[in-house]
Amino acid sequence: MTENAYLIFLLPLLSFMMIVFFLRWKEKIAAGYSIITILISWMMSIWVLLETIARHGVAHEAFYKFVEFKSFSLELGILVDPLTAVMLVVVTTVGACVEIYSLGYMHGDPRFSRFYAYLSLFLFSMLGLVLANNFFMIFIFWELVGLTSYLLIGFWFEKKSAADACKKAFITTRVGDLGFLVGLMMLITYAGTLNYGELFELVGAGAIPATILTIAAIGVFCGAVGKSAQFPLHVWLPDAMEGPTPVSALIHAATMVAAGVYLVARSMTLFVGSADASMVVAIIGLTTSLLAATIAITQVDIKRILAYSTVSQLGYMIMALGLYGYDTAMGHHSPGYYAGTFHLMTHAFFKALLFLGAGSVIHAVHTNDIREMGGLLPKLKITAPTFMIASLSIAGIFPLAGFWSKDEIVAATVHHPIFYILTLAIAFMTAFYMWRLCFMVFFGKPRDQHRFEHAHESPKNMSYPLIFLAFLSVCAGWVGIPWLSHGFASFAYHGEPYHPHFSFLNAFIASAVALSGIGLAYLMYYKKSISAEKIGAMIRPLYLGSYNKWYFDEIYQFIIIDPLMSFARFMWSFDARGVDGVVNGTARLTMLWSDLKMWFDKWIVDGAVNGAGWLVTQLGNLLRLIQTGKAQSYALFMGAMIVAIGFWKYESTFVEGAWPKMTIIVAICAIVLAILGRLIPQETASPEEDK
Amino acid sequence: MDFPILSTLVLFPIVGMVAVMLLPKDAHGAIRWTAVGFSLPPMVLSIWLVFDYFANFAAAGTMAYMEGPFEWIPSLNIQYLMGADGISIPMLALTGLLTTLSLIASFGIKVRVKEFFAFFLLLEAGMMGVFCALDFFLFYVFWEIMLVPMYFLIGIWGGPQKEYAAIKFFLYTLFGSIFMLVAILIMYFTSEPHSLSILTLMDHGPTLTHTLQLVCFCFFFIAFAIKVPVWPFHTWLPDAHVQAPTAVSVILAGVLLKMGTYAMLRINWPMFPDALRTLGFWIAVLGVIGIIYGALVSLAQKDLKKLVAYSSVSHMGYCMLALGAFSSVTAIAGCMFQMISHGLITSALFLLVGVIYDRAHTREIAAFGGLGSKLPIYTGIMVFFSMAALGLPGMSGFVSEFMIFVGAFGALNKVLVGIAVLGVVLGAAYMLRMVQNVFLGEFNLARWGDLTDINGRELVTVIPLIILTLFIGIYPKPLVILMNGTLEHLIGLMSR
Amino acid sequence: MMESQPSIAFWLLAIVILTSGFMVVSLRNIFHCALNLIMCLFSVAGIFILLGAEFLAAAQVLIYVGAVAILMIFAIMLTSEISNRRIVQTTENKSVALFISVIFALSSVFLIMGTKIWRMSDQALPENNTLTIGKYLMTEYMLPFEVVSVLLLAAMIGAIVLARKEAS
Amino acid sequence: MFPYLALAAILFSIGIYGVMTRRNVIGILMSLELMFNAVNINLVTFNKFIIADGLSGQLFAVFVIVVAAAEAVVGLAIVLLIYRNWRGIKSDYVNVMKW
Repeated sequence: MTENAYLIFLLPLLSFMMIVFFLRWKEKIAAGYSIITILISWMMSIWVLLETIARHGVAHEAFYKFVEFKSFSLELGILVDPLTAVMLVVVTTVGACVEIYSLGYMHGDPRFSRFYAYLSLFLFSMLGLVLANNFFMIFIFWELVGLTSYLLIGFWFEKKSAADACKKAFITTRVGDLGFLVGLMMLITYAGTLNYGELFELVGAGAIPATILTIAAIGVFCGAVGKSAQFPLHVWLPDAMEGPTPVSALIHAATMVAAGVYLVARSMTLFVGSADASMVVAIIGLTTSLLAATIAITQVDIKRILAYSTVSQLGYMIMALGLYGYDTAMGHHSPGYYAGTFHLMTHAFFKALLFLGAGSVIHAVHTNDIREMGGLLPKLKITAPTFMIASLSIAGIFPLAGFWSKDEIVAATVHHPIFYILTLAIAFMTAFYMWRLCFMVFFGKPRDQHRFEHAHESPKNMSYPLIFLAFLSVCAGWVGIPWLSHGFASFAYHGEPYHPHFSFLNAFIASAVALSGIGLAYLMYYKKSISAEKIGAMIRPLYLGSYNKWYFDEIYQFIIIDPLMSFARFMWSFDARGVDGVVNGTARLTMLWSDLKMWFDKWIVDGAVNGAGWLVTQLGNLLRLIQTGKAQSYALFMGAMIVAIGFWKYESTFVEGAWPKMTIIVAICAIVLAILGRLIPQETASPEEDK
Repeated sequence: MDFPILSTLVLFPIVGMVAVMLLPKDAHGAIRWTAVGFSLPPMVLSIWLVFDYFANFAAAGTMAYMEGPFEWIPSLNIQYLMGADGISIPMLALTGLLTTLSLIASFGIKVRVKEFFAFFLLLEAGMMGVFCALDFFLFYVFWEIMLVPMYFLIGIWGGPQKEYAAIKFFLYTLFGSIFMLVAILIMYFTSEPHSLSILTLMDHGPTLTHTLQLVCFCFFFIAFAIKVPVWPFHTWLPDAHVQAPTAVSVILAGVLLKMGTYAMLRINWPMFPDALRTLGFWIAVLGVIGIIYGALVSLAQKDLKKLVAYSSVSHMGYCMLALGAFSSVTAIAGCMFQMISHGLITSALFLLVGVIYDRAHTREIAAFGGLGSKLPIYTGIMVFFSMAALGLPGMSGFVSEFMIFVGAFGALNKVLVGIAVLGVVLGAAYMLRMVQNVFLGEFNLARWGDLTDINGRELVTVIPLIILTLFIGIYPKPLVILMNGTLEHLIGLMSR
Repeated sequence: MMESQPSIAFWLLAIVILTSGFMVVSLRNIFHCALNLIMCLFSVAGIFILLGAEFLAAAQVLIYVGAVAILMIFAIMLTSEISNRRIVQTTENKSVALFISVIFALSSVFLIMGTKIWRMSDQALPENNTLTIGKYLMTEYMLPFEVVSVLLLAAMIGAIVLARKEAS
Repeated sequence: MFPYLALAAILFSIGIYGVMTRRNVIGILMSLELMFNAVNINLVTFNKFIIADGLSGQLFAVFVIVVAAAEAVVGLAIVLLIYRNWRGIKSDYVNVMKW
């Protein structure tokens, strides 16, 4: 079966294509088809898991060349090792549960079959991500799960909040992918391959310089930060709750957000090679976990509480993995890797259960606000117990699944006091906010009578998955019981198998912390012997900060998005005025220059020609003044000329050797006077004169 | 003598143009189908060329289907010389395909139908010629021939500011062409005997002095960079794209921009390796500026078509980044991939913007909202291409971007490429912002209640692009094999 | 040599002629001009008498004063608005015309004054002026006389033709 | 003799002035009459003082008077014609020689 493991992720793709091309209008068939394919995948996954257990972690790889050059090639391939096998089972299990659950939850939605298409596409991408045998392939599916997450968050895209949330989710995770991409480029440039096996071999042999490795590892971790909603890119996950609740359960609780953890676990060799990078990972994980836990305490939206809880738990896992990398790099043994992956598995089950339960509650009361719920226990006979089982599990109560995995995480931090204390604090907060939720939703008096009365248990196809997941929430942890010789620890490991030593002290402290958290919640929200309002008022700034999610959205809006948009607008205007201005300015200058030349041509060159004509015209105009066309004028000149001739005759006869001055004077005087006479204004003519 | 395939590619559209011109003016149906009919054989032939080259020549990457050299103007040693190799064959196929699709997409043209289709076929001839010509004179002639129909196509059938856009496009490109002409003349007069054959001059280029190489390189580069368009020569592009009719935008984005990068790869880069080594880094810098700048400006756009136009600037920036990393086969192959995938994706986006513009008569992003519930198929296709444009795996854009980044990262300054990667996020930002504002959110029933979904004819124009985008995204290997030999050869020339 | 100095009568007549002549060319009212013209022509007739040309003086009075001047007055009556004081009666040539005519007059007078070569006749005019003229007209000046009569006829016909209103 | 000639000269000048300046066509005709008279005065004067043995001067004067009469007749007819055509008899109207 392992040889044909690619079928596991191709089956959902087949389902997606069938629904898109053939089953769009046949909702029932589409959903059924989709569920059948995922069930087949589930069974195959279990088979693969069993085979892997039988072979004790022997990997199988298969290749398909994607792009091939002389120097390097990109390929797709399947790698099945214990980690993959576990993840396959987790993903297909939760996927199958969610698909069955959605039959009831999405009933009557106008885009019912499309929902199943998207779910199938997601499962295809997620399984491909898990099965990938190299970083290139994981990156491809990494992006594809981002796409399906985008599509599913925005499934009810008519809601503006959903439309905003899906964009935010995609872009925020893409910021992380940026680092991932840079890390991949570093690896491919310095190692020449992206194949896990070859790459880890090179890293193990020390073929890659430490600095490069650190940068590459942090780059890869950036991808995980984006996908797993770690600080500082955690802001998208709570908003992603705008999607349908089954989607939140599948993608944003159990599988896709865990992909970041999976990626860190998968590339653990890189982190082991670089202690600095591991420390960064651990610190980021811890910060995230703490932040999210403090926020979750004060939230009132049931899904958001769960979302922050998810972020917090993911931070837990990341922290454990980071500490493992650090300790191993320092030469110590650490249960971190085992703890992280183990918690990844158990968390997937109980968090999916919590979300599905929350979905069931929402389905019943049609609100997300826990302040409007209350006393629902008798109404929701299946949902409430399963939900509380999951809450106990996440709080880490013996002997539920969460107890075993959380215990290992606490154990991983033992050698780092700060981490240890804060981890316990987070465990306390986790127990507190989960049971705050439970007490407010299921116990006490109904706060909204109207909603209470209309509440009803969900249909069977919604409650069966709950029961099944509740079973897993209880039992899944038992595979990791430390006394088991072939348990989880000796199955999924990095480097050499880790054999946990059960520490009763640790277990006791962790359990005590969890129980005290539950107890505090009991006192505050069930007994009401401690007033939550009073405490809130006492630490009002902290309360407000927590309630407003430490203002991350506002800060990002203020620091990044607004400046970016203003910068973009500035660039646009720069483009229109600056760059284009230069182009247009050049054109305008050219036009100006040609205008100048045209002016020159018109007034200087042509002006000389026209000027000659103008001179003649003006002379003519001058002469025109005496050329009136009137007999009298002509008579005048006849007279003038007669006089002049007379003078000329006289002068030429009697004044010898001199110019005929008088003639000229008379002639000129006559002409000048004639012209002047025309120019001097005459007596005004009466109006009636010129009738 | 073999059948002159390349000449047929060039001449057939011209025959088609004459045929269209001979039809009566009002027979719109006949004109349309004649034009489409005459564009089909070149398309089929060019696609057949892909398979033929793949089967027979790809391994060696040689110049194939040579025609000539025939003496054309013997006194100047101008020859008729055509040929195609691994980088021109995909471009020819792209040209053939996009021309046919654009012709089908422009059935909505109502005014001066005959002239439109005639000009379009002339345009196709010019484009085909540019990708085939191996003689500088011939190349220059085809390069300029295209301007004429383009000018009229924008200037007559364009939007409100069509004259401005058309003149800007025309003058800007012509401005660049003058530099190219000077460079060609320099090459011509320094070679002995005087020659205009690109293949001959390929050996002559490196023998020039360094300064002269730089001059020629820069002159050619300016001419091609305007066409690409490389930042800061890009400002004609938004105007031309926005004002041009849909089909012309498609050709402009799909083929014309590629001519710049193609010409750089064909002429500029291998002919002046010394200058390339000097300037390669700065070209990559221009490319990175283009990526970030184009993405940022797209982010601020209010007009759907302008957004796509500026995204072209960003996407062609990837090509320039890859061309700056000339020593890496991966990067250059990525550049070719990016040319093809941008040709497919942006053309499709322009087609789709045209579809919505035909119905709504506005392209303002803010005017829409929630179209997803009214036009499900259109929305699906548009989201598909938006995802392709932002480089989602499984589609061609991802392959090209990844190859470019990987190649450039190995060959260039790491920080520079690191900055370029930012373009991926910005690309997602502007594309998703557009998708959100247009397709998601509440639907304005009162205003867009009678919008209809994409129709059959429009689907016909888009579906081939979907198939090719997916095919290249999922199985890029054949395309790599098709180009690899040629690229190795070119890179050998570049690293002389 | 006859009497070299003219009589008082001549001076009186000369003053009247020049004054009225000047009035003719300068007055605004064309009717007054015509009256002054009559005055002037009368005075010229007086000059003729002083110069011993009685027949001519009679003809002057009869033809000029009796016919031409009256004709003029008729024409004025027919055409002009005689009483309108605002009518401009002079052309723009006034200054130059003044200049020329003054020069003409002065130069003529100086020329006359400076000319010393007159061959003065010491004979007297024939006694019977009218008779002699009549003889001459019928004998020596027969042909001009007839021509002039034809001229008059032509002028009369011409005037009729010119002044007649168009038939339509 | 001299005063007679001077008188005629001045009268002639006045006539010239009138001809040149009068705007009224009838005024021009009157000025012409003045000039004729000046000429007549000259003729008669010369007849008396220089060729006193005949009457040729006076006869000339007679002819001048006759021609002047004819001229006046035709002239006035023309005046009427002008008046009819231009609704006025200003000499300004009659500038058709310009073209």
